[in-house]
Amino acid sequence: MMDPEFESAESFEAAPIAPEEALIIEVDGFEGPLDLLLALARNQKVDIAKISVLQLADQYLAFMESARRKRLELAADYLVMAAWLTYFKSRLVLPQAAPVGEPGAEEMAALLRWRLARLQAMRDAAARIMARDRMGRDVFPRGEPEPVQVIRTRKYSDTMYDLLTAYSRERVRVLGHRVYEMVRPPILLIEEARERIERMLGKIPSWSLLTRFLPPDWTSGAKRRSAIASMFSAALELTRDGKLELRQMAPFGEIFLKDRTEKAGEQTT
Amino acid sequence: MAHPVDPETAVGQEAFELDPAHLRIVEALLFAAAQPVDERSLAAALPPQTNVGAVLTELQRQYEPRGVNLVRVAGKWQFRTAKDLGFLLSKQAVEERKLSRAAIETLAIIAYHQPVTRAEIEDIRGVMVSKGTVDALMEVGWVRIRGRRRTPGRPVTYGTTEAFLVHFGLENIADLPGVEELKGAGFLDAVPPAGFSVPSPSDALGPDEDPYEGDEADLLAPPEESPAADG
Amino acid sequence: MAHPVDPETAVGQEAFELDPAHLRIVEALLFAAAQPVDERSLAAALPPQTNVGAVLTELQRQYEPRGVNLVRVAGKWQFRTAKDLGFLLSKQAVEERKLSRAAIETLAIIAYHQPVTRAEIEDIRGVMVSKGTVDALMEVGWVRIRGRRRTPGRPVTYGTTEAFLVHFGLENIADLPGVEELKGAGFLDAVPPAGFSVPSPSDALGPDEDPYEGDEADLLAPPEESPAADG
Repeated sequence: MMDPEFESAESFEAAPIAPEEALIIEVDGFEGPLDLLLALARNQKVDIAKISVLQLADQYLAFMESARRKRLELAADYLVMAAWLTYFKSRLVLPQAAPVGEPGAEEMAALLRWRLARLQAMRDAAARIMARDRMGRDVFPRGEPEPVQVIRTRKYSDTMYDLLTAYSRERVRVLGHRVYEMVRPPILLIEEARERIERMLGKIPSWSLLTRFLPPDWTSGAKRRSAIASMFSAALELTRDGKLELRQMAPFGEIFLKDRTEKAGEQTT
Repeated sequence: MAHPVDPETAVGQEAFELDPAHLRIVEALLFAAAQPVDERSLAAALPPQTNVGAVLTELQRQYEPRGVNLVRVAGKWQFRTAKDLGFLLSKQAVEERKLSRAAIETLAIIAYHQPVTRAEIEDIRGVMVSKGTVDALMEVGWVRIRGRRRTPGRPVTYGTTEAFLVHFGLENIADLPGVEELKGAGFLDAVPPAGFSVPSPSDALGPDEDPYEGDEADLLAPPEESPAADG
Repeated sequence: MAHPVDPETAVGQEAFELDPAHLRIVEALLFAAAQPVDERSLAAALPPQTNVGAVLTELQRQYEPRGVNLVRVAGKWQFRTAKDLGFLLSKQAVEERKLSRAAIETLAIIAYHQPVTRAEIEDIRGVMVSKGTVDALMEVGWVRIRGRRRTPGRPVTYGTTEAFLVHFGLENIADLPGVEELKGAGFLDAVPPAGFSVPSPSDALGPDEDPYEGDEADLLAPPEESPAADG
């Protein structure tokens, strides 16, 4: 099943944790998919640079599956990451099938390791900053300053924060009077679907299932049907605009989509 | 020939029998205190049996020739600027103030919606805006009259000044964040009320705006030099 | 008498002429002012041609063993209590607003990657920036809007403030802990190794993005009139 080369590489590392074991992790504690992946990675107890991405992908996908069973609402970010990891696994299984110009499994694994290592590095840096000798906690300025001539003193202490808070508060207050609640029928607007896909442009791995990108809470019943229809229409529009490619292998078969913006991005100024 | 600083006058160079650690502690406590400190409070930070009076006398002696002196006021101790250097101090402390809520809101509307007339500010805020509020913002130096609207009555239009940009740390009035950015930074809820939009403010003269010629000649100063975005 | 100090020999040498009167003046000014003071402001109180840097270096040396130290923060100078005495001054400690883990992480990303857009912060953290993150950091006064990036959408860029440097006792941004290692590891580069597609919750930094290069001249219209305010 697996490419022998990769199997041997992966088996160098800690034995995969059974999916059930990884599920003790609660979604509430995590700030997004990368945070979750980093926690899973730390469970492997090896240097992030040497982490088994296959094992990580399995754990992550198992986590997603359990969240789905528990009907937990996961943000779109989690789904995008799941799609990416699924694609990674398919690359691992069929390395020779990688289309020209698309990353192979090794590249993908290296990228994920890099992102996890970067997040960890920034967390460590944050801890180092917060541990410094801080004014008002560890070191103190003169407690009884005397006014000095050479120092320009500002007359007003209003800040950008005050200005933006005032503006937002004021506009919302005035407009708030004109707002009324509207009960929404279970219809995903095409604009919303389009916005959703557009937000993911640039991050959709090659050929992904359209249904993977349904908004959370729109994955069953009438809402699912509306969501699929709108996502498909939006995908068609984006295909017309040259931002996506669509593919359907057989009538009534699954619809796949592929991002075309990445290449475009590299060429423009 | 150059000669080094006399070690006698340098703080910390003296030979004294007192524990330098105690001097350091009293020095730091007096420095950070917001008002004069009594000896009992200082003693509480030192080991029992420490002669606080001797520590203070030694500190006072060390600081005596310096720019800052240790003085005793009403039985308590405090650091003060040396008397002969009083000329360095300004007579009056400037108390930092904040604009009133009405004023900062009006300022924010002017910043985002410029060029804007007073009637338009009232329309956006949904309340009467007193002339005093706009006048006060002009007095602070953050709001100016930009021009006149080419509409009946030719009302004056308001905008922000270079001083406004400097104070709020903007290089350019167009750098004010838009709706998405206000949302992203957390100033607005993810779903703002219907009809919420933010104009893109600009320094450039609006299409229906005439430059302000001024009612009084003294309002017309020579054009400013190129704006320097220096904090 | 006083001849100009050769900058070559002045560096690291104490054998040049320092007027004790100058030390006293700088000492008094820095003591009196609670906030950090820049060298230009100090120079303004001294005779022309005074080597302010040498005065400061000497003062710093004299205070080094004491309970109060002279430190350089945000490119300015400030007297602070010695680091090891913080425990004595807990009574003076200001109650600090507790920042969320997300806000602290975001602060670090802004500090090391500035100028940085919200999309880039989201790319690094792998999650959308939520309410109470950037706005909370702006409220504390550690983060500011720096400008806009010269890319489609012209996103706002964020950076840290002088108050951030002062609070954390940093001379400048290059003084951030571990900045060199992070740079060496490529973690501060805007883009990951080329050729990768990145799953991320928002627009990742594309290869078509230019670093922010200050204000854009084309957006800065020349002032049409003098600011009428503040005569």
